[in-house]
Amino acid sequence: MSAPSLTPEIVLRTSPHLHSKRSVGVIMRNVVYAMLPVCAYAVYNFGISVLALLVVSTLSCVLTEHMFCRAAGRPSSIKDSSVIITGILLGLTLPPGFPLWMTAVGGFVAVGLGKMLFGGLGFNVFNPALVGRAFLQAAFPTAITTYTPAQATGRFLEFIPTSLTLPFMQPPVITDWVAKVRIDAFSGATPLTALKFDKVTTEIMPLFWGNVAGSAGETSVILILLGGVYLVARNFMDWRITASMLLSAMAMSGAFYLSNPTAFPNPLFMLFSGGLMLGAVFMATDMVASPVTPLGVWIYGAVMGVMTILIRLLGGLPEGVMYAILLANAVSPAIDNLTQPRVYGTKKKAEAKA
Amino acid sequence: MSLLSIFGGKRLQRGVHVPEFKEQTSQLPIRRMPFPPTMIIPLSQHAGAPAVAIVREGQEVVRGEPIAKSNGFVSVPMHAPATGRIERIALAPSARGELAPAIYLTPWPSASQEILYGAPQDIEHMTPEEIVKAVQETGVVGLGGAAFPTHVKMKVPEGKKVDIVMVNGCECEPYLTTDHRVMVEQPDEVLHGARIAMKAIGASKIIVGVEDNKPDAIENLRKAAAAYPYIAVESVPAQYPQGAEKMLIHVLLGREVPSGGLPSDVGVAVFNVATLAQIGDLLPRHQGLIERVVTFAGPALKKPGNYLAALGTPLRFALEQAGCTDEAAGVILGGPMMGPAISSLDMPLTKGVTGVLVLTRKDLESRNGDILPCIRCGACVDVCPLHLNPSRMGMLARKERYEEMETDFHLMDCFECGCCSYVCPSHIPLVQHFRIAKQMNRERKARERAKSNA
Amino acid sequence: MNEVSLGFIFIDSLLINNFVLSVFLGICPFIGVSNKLSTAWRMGVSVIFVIVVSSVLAYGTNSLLIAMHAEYLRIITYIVIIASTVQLVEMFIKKTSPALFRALGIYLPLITTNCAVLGVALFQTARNYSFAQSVVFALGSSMGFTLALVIMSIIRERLELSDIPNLAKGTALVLMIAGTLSLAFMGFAGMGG
Amino acid sequence: MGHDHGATVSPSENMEAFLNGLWKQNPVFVQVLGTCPTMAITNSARNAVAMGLATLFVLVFSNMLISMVRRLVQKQVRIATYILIIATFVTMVDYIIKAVSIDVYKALGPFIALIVVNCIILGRAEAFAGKNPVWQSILDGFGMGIGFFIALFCLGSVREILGAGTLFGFSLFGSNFQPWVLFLLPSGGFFTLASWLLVFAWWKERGKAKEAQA
Amino acid sequence: MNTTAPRADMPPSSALIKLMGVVSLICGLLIVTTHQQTLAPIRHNQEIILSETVAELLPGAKKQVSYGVDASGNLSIVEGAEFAGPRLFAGYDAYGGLIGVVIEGGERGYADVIRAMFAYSPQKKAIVGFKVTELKETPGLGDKISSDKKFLSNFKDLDASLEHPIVTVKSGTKKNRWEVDAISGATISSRAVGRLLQKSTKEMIPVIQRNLQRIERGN
Repeated sequence: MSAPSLTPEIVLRTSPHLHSKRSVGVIMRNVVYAMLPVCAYAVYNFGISVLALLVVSTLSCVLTEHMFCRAAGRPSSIKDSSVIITGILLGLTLPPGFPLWMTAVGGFVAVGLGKMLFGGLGFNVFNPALVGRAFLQAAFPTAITTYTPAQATGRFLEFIPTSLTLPFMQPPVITDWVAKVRIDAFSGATPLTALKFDKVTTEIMPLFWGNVAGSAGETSVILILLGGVYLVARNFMDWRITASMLLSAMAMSGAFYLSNPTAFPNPLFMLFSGGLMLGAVFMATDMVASPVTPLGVWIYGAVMGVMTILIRLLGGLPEGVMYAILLANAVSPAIDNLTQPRVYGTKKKAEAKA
Repeated sequence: MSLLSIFGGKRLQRGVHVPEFKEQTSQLPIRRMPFPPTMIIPLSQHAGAPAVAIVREGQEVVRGEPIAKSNGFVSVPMHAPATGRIERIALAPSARGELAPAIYLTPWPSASQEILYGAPQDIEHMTPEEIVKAVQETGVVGLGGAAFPTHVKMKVPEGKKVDIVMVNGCECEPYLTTDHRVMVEQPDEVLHGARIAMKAIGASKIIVGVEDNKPDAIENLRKAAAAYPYIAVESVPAQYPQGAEKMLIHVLLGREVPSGGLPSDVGVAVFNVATLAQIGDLLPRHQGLIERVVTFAGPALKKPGNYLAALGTPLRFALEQAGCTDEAAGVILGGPMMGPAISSLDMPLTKGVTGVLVLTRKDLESRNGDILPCIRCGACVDVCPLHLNPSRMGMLARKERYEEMETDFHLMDCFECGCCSYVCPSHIPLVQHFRIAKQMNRERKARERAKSNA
Repeated sequence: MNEVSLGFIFIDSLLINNFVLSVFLGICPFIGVSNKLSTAWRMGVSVIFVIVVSSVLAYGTNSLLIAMHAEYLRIITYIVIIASTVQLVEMFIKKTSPALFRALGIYLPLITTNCAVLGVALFQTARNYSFAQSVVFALGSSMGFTLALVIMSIIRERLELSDIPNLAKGTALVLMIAGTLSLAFMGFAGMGG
Repeated sequence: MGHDHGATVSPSENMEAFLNGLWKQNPVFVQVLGTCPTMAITNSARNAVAMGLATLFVLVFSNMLISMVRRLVQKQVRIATYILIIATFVTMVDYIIKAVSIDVYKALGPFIALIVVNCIILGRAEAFAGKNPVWQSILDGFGMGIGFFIALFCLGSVREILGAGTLFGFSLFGSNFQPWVLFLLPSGGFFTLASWLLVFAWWKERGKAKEAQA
Repeated sequence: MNTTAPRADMPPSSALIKLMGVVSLICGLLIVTTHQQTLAPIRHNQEIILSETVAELLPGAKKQVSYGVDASGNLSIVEGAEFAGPRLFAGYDAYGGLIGVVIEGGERGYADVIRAMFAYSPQKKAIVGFKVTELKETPGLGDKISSDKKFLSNFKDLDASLEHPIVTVKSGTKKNRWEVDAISGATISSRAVGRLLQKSTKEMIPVIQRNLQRIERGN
């Protein structure tokens, strides 16, 4: 029974002396876990090209972060796993046969421009993966809109010819190759391009399960939702943003549909097609680029949902999720400023003035 | 924010669920702790002006005898915790780390330690002013940790009307079970104290708020309250920091204490259960506060429990009594969320000490982790009971923009409950940042004042 | 002669071909005044005011020049008009609202060399806009300028709390963000038609 | 009125006036002025060169004329006079380009007229030509103009090479090269200028580090 | 620009006005000289570009006549580069025979308005040539409408008899003479071209038909 010898380094800490088990590393790792089923399905759906795509995008992101940290003389920050999320997300948003060299460029831009120039984790204004993708979309508009059919024959043995394009070279034209490998009922057109340019609405069930053409990871609604449910259940994700984005997208497209059911697709199709699910679950919820206030996250989600539908139905592009999220990122600090919660015991501005 | 919180009800909407760790001591009855060889009674154990010693070195005192008198209205007297001899009046270590004047008392080992001071008082025929004065004479202060003189709360400021006496039995901090045991073992004293407070204040209703993780306390209080139709015992779902008075008022009454204001601004006076129990016990006999219940808990103790300890018992002695093991690495006064860690065991137990927590190195390291930049997850914003924006304030603090924190983000409203630090996945020491910011702002203002005066 | 609808002109100049992010007009004030929201906002409001007024004046002047077959004086007259508009606006505000003048005072003279103002006048002439089209175009593009300015200023206020690498501090990062914003604004392409 | 020494100016001072704009005070990379045309019309090297020459022309002549009349100009009408003179030369350049090549004229569009509000020109008029003798002012105009020209060319060539795989319209990498369309778009303008600024910042930093070592 | 009232420390306003007068005089002189000197070459350049375009669209045309079209659809011979309204350009071979008429059109594309000129043959009642004169479409994608050979081959012989409106169809699905086969990946710009042709033919072909005899005569 002796009195304790108190070690100063510990005793000088201030309260609180308890801490929840939730840490940045844990959150980030769990987001990665939640994306793994989506990745696995993407590989199953499109073959080894997607495997290579995901590996290249992740590696290029991780290497870029490592390099930037080295150059700045800081300890490498790849440990916190956030850069892996960026890498996987970038890969999942690209077409399955996207040339690997372009993917590497995208990874470099995503992390270099989208994250490290702002000071690294926690300071980026835009979602890094989407910065990378937007860059690629603007730089290589043809390659990024070249989709290949799902469930192609021999997809586990053979790369999509465009994947292995030499650096700085144009990818080959693959019309003939697509005709050769495609199975009946699977077209190379994504549901949204089919809608935009041919006014053809895809059925809901294939969209739900995911055996349609599209960007590598955006096709399977069910797996994306499962990942989201896992994250929400473990409190690693802000469900309000996802809910707000999906609800507002639904309401917006519902309004269009009701105004003219022949010209506009039904809301469920809008919800399940394209990158909306992937964006709403894994990208819109990127904590760093979203507001922190309780009201702000709802508004933020609504901005994205509404913008997505407006771009899809009124704009020149078939898909608008990426732009919607980037635009919302841009106004996120503004939303944050405008929705500061009313502090307990203080009056609302209007009341205070009165 | 959890999905469940959309559903309302009478509960704290913000805050956190912290692990309770209360099972270690919650069922252990209050035991008396032996007298130490020397007692140290600091003259400032309460908020307000320190008391003034009225004894000389070498003087012999009787248990319960006043040894220091109050110095002004916001101040309370001290009473001798044991019969013995005043050794000296000198500096002693305090919880804040600095040295403060204290009375050193050596109890007579052979004395009977009977309380010979005090005489019965007829409370029923006392005026509110008389009650307030009598409460001041007992030296009772807020025993929930704040140590604010209780009689000051009982004096309603001019122009305000207080209609409700709220009894705070939440005890939301992990580990602590002091109030719990008091409610279980002394429900009548608690309610008596509350009725005295009601009379002094001129209120008409008493609401007792107890968290639902103390069913036995609720049961005993309800039994005791059955005779009084104006007393309501409410059970509220456990959530930290419900024990903060502003929070409890909001949960039970839906009233918001204005920023920078007091509960009396919304017609409420809040008292801790242990405080009321002492008043209910001491006032009728006109005696002084000389001991209190302290929870000794933590994995590094072999004999944890709720001890009725004489005020002035040195911590080292108390920990030996509670069976402190070699694993002990840190000692915290109060709960783990708000209590300060102390650097010296030579300081005594004072009126404001609710518990003593002895943690092992392992417990303390659970908090360890690299401090990363804020990832703006918003967890702190979701849990802040005052709806502040700790995320933004933390970022401002990193850039030393302290003034902005106060003018734009209500820094001064923060009562350092620690919820934000608790949930922060980046391990940012937010509360510490805020404390520093408040301190810097105070110093800046003092400098400015000095400058404008000069 | 130009048949483009007013609604399209507005959306086009506000978002699709935003003056700052896509046409590169008014970049200097965009970089210079965007470090604080309050200043950005005031600058933006002043610019809207000046652009609309000078657009109306430029429309009238241009008709006059065409009637006089003196198109070669266009650049000179436009720049004179803008300079005097700024002066007039300044005097007008000073008379009517001293408070507003105190808020905007230092920004007004800066507007003379804001190429967005001259840009609006020149573009509306080059595109043969009618009077109504010109006014809508002036409104849209000046509001687009303000929009970009305000968004950028809020982002920059947030960047002040970040650990930006020394190398990227200042204009380089502002331009990078503007480039990313410009990418994001590409999403508006094709709208409003 | 500044340090007006009259006619006797040493050759080294002349040289300094010239080199200043070229490098130490490069209007685009160091002072970040005239950014609008720098990004707007640099999606090809040809446009960049045309714009650079046009600006050079206006800079040199307006500097010259302003320096010539500088003793007559009262401060109340100083800015007005400067703008009038600059607008004159801009109008001239506008017509000259139109006469030389309609293609270039179309590509540059209203940006020729917008040279009037290029802050470099009014800036040099205020800071230099209004206070210095004619010969030095001309040299200063040349220095700044060529500095601006170099900056435009740096941007224009990078954007054309990456964005189209060509330089002045000549294919550089063969037909199979994948152009990075982005660099021809507005965002590419922002990114390219930002990258150049980063390169210059890095260069400066390195120079400082070396100096510190030495 | 604003000459303020003279104060004690100010030079007399007459001096200011004199100075401004002198400067204005120099400036005016410079501008007018330039304008005069460049007038001819500019006109010349514009004419050359116009006539080159017309010649490209109507191979073999040795002589060109430009018509302006007024609001009621009447023609008048104009200087091509000068006229601001809608214009028609007729092209004749060495023997004076009408080869075709070039029509101008504009339509909003993906990024901005696309302007184009196309050749109409009154005999074939078909479009026989097409050239984009102004576009800001996405480089490498939308701008293919001015360069893609397969796309441009649509306009070698495109039915413009007005019995069927000209429409753009999905890449590779052209079945009829009045359909334009879109460029895959640049559907929006391709569609804009279709709309442009549809609109301009609807407006201008009746005018040409009505005035055909006059156009054939070339007066």
